Amino acid sequence: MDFTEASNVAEARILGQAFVREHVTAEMVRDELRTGDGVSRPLMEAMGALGWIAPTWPESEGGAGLDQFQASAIFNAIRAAGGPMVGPGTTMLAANAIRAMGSEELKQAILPAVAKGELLICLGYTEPEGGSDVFQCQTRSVRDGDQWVINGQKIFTTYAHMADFCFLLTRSEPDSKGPHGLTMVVVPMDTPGIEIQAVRTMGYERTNIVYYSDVRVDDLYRVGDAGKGLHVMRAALEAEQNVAPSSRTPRLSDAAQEWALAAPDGRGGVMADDPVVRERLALLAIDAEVSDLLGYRVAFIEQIGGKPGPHAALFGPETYVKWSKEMIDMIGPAATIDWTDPEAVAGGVFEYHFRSAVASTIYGGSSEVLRSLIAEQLLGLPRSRPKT
Amino acid sequence: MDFTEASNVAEARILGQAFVREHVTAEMVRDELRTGDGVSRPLMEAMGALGWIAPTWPESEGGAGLDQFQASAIFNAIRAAGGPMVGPGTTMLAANAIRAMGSEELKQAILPAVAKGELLICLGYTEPEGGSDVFQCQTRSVRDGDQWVINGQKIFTTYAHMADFCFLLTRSEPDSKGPHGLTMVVVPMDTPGIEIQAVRTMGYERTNIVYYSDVRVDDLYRVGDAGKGLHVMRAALEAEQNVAPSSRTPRLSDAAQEWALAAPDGRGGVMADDPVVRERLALLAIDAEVSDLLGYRVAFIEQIGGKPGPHAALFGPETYVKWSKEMIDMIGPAATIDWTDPEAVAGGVFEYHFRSAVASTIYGGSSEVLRSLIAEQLLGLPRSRPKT
Amino acid sequence: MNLGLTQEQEAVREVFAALFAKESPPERVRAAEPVGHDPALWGHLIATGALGVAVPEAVGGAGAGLLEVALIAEEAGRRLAAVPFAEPVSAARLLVACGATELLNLVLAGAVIVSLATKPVPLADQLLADGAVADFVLAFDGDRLVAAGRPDDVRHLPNLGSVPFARWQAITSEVVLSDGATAKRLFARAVDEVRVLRAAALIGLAAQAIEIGAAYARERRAFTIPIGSYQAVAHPLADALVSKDGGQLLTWKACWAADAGEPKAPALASMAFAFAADTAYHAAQHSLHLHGGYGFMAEQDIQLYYRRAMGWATAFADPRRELHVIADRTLGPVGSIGPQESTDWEAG
Amino acid sequence: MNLGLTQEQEAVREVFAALFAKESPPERVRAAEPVGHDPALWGHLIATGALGVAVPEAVGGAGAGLLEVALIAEEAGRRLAAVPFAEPVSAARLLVACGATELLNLVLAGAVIVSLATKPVPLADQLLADGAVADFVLAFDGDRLVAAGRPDDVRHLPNLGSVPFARWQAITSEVVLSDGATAKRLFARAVDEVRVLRAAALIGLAAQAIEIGAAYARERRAFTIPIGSYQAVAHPLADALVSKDGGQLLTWKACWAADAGEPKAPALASMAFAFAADTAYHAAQHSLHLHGGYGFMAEQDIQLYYRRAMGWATAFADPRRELHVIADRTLGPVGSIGPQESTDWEAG
Repeated sequence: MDFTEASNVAEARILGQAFVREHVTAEMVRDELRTGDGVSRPLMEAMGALGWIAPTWPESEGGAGLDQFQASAIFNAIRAAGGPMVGPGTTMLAANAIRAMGSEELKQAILPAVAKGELLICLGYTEPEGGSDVFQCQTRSVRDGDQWVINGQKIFTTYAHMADFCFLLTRSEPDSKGPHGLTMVVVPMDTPGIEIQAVRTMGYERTNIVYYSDVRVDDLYRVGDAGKGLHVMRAALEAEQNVAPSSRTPRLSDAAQEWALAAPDGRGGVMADDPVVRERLALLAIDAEVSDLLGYRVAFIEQIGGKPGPHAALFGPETYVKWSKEMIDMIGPAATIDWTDPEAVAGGVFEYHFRSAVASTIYGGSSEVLRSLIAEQLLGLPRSRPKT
Repeated sequence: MDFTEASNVAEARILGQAFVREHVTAEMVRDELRTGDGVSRPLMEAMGALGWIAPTWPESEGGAGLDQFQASAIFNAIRAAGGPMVGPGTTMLAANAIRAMGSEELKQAILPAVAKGELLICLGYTEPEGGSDVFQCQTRSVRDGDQWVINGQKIFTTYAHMADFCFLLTRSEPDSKGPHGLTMVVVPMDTPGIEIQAVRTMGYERTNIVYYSDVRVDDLYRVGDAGKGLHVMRAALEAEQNVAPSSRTPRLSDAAQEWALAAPDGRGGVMADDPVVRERLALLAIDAEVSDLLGYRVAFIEQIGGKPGPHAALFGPETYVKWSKEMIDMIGPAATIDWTDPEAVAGGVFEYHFRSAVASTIYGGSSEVLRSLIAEQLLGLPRSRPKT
Repeated sequence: MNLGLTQEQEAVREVFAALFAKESPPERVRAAEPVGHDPALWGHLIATGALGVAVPEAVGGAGAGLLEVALIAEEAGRRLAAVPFAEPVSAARLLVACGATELLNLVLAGAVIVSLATKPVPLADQLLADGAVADFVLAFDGDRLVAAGRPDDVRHLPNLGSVPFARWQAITSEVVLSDGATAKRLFARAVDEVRVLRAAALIGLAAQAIEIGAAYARERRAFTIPIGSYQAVAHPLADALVSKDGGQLLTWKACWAADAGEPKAPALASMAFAFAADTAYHAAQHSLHLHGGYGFMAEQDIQLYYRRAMGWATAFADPRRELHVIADRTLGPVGSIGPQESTDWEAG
Repeated sequence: MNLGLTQEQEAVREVFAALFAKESPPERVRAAEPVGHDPALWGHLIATGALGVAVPEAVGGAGAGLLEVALIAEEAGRRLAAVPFAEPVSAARLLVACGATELLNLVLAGAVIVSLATKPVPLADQLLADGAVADFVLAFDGDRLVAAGRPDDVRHLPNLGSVPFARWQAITSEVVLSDGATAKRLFARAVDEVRVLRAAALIGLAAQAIEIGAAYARERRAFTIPIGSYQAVAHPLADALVSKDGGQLLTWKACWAADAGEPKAPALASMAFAFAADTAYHAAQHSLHLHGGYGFMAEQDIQLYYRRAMGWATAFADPRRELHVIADRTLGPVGSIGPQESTDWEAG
């Protein structure tokens, strides 16, 4: 057992931090806060030049041949500096599925450009009625000669307005239900018939509703076999090459400690001297440590070929929500002033965390779905929701 | 709006406290801790002599003609002193149902003696397989001439070994299911065929499993119509004359404050000076206040003919469990020493509360069943469990 | 013991419930978001005499008590009314107590907005909850209670809960209203009134957040059945309802105690605030969460409630620090207590 | 970063899992309840050399580290082993550090039980976790570290968690092992080892409590379906499992840090204790609760777990007060920190 950072991981982290100083500008961070796009094209290209968009792919494929821990160290360094990483991270989910299940022709058309940071792929899974249950998919795809004709509507398609492709879940078998009869298509976003409507969120993020009306796509863009969309989605989720986002709880903990150690308490000391602050920072520090450990646990268990379960995906966001609230209580009303005002505490980071945190208990699988998975798969309890 | 104790309630409380000084002896309290019976015959007789077993019944029926608030004040005074009140309280559930639904002959046979404190009636609802779902009842009753022949098994029949009667839920219609086809019988406990097996609990309480083998009971002892046991149970639960037990959270709060204000902190002050103690006592004081208010709310809404919902039955026990744990954390290991040792903090009251509290989130309807009731009846949400 | 509202109180509640339903629908709340102030709604409040409900008749008010204004605050909270209320009501009563009838008359006429700085520290050090919209702020510096006039340059500080926060660095005028022990006592009472009125607003907020969540849970389906069938959705909502009903009673009791001059009034005021803050946050948080991905869309009303549950509470105090206020008021201040004799134990 | 156990560590775990499964089944735990000590089981522990696993080979131990004994403590916790362990293991290592090999030899031979008084206050003021069964207690009075001999009259104090509590009012012998700064440092390290080993035992307890609860939830039916189908039953059990797995990693990291001499070791030790105490309580509480009325029947095993989850944690410390220890170790002691320069913000 060894909890030290491996020397090659430390190197990766240091490289990441150096990259940040050069490429993650204050302007880029502000732009991201203002637009909520989750994407910076210059950042992606700079990452691509180093093989860091697909860091776990071999160099021969445009990656950097790094392991999970090294890749995480780099991504975390960029995230911690406020570099928008939703775009590259999400693009790689689709790219890894294409890499695993796509035709040679499709791989050639997409993957090298992805690795260079030139292509942005958004995810078209969720529909207005479906929510957590993506297999309620009603977006239709109909084969017509060498093409597919797509009609339907997707929601929560983050950065659709900037993407080159959408990794789209469609129902190709009209009478099928649930996870059967689905086909995955990677749709060029400049195809006629696609209409994008912006959706603003309270977390400073922009997402979109995307309407597909008689959108015609070459069969070249089908990913995996027709009717086997379920397997392709699984390949996307389970690819070893995915770099899991790390918990934000430790970053909240760091920011709060930094505040407490610097903020004067008006009696000649600092806020870190206040018992009400100390107790909360101690509890938060524990949750931060456990969040990190559960994250390492995922990487470790996957590395040895096991199934880690969604512990980290549950614990990280749940503690993040809890503490994003408690930190505002602790710091006081000045922590609610947003980043646009110079009086904002720590540049508005606590207000930002509070606004963003709640989404994290939904996006990566709602906490309720994750608890049910743990109960069923790890504790052997019966299913608590109807099968679809 | 007026939250002051009405003068007639204050009088009742003062009478109750005077009664305690005379009748609730240290020996009685110790005996109860030792046996866990929940019953003291001398206490019941002393209460009966004042009409206090059935305080809300008119004097002409052996009661004291008091209102809910007065009756609560008296019962609380006796409970606070450690007088065993499970017996009288439970007996009255059955007695109120008999009063509402029983034949004249049965009422004459039972009620005057109940009011005098001479009769003790236990409850035979729950069966080993049924748990919270008492309508899974499998104890059979078969009419045979003027008698009923009863076979079956009940569990959690507290003080069965001391009771004169058992208010017993039976299935009289062989093919019936769920809440239908049930008949309520009040069974004399000296009838041949009844066997009682003691069950010890971690809460210092004794309860029992009761086996009924060809137990023959006169039809006189049927309560309400045959097959209408559901209505009789409802009458028992909903009788206006029931005196709801008050939350123990306020008593825990009082005991903890008393400890904190007296226990030396080793620096010349008391434990109530410690911030870690203060914060917890403040939160507990809020929960105690809210528990009390939700209890008054039940009495008040019932008095004006409304349905209060099970708020108090949920909030009181849940906070009681939470704080019975926190108070031991706060006081330290000496709080876990039990009442048999002179070193026990406050006579072992905190250890006692910890052991007893968990049962309170089950006995009066499990917290989960109560939350489902609130969700369904007050929030209009769909049912979350199969109908039986 | 009587937990019922009088007919008059029910009438107050109904009138203001109707007013806020009409004049503070979600689109108005959104329109007022930048600063968190809706002047038209404020005009209606002035016109109905809401600020004077708890001001004696002799000086132009309706002569009712804190309970009646708490009922108004609760209805305001239910509709997220973008108007200052807790501090101005408390400030108006403070003006009465100080005999500052001239300023009071301007307040009741709607000519000026007078708020309260709730911390006993220099005014310039405070983030004022109504700073962006108030004309005067009543402040206590540890000795003197003053009415301070709005500075020329007030910058609104944009924030999570759309609270009209601002700092007042340089004031334009200052009138001393009271000093010494009297000032201290009056200020403490005024702050306790803010506690209770903020509690009432948070309870109203919680009530509506629960209703929004329950309505969504009845309709929205996941895995073929309404999400309200899932205990993970339904049970926290039930807990929220119990907290809301309990918190409402606690707030009412705190009002009653203040109106009746009960010694427990200050303790109850701080309890009501701490409990209501917790109740509102959890109700809004769960209700938002059960909306799934829709919960944080700007167009959904529930996110308005979620942000204010946090913003309205923190605008007054950290609920955790408030526990120490409760401890001071129930146990006595630290060091004030000598070891006492323990009495007999009480079982069960 | 390697979170795996070595083959040797896996072997330690398996051996002791088998030992406790065989020698500490629920009936033995119950039989040992009055005092909380099972001398036969203790004999097995001595025979397997468990107390010396983390003692250097040169002085008769197995030369392994804290991690290996934590694995044993975890298995002991899983079966509620009625033997002292955390304090005696720590005490044995403290004897090594003080060069008290004579007493150490008696310990490893099973001739005496030596425990540790974990508070830096006079011995007579402490409730000793192993006081009813120990022959010697190592104690630190702020200056001297001594080995105190058992008084002639020791009364066991019956308690919730069947901890062999006793007070030692008058000791029969006293040998000074160390003093001054060295004593202080050694004592602090020893107490941290107790933290970690108590954490490990609580994690094992939690693991088994979850298994008992899950087994019951799979079988028991309510309203016609297994209770494990209800999210109100299943979800808190899932949370408990996540806490248990997280707490186990945290405890292992604390062991690794102590064994590796990492500066973060003391902070991690106190974090592990606080988190494990919370984890064990909630796991046992929910698991007991889901048993419905059966949960508090004396004959059910889950109540044994519930009572020890509380008793074992409080025997060492209040988890809330432990947070202040963590704060001392992560933020520095109160007053030690001057105001610092804030650095740039970090978004998202």
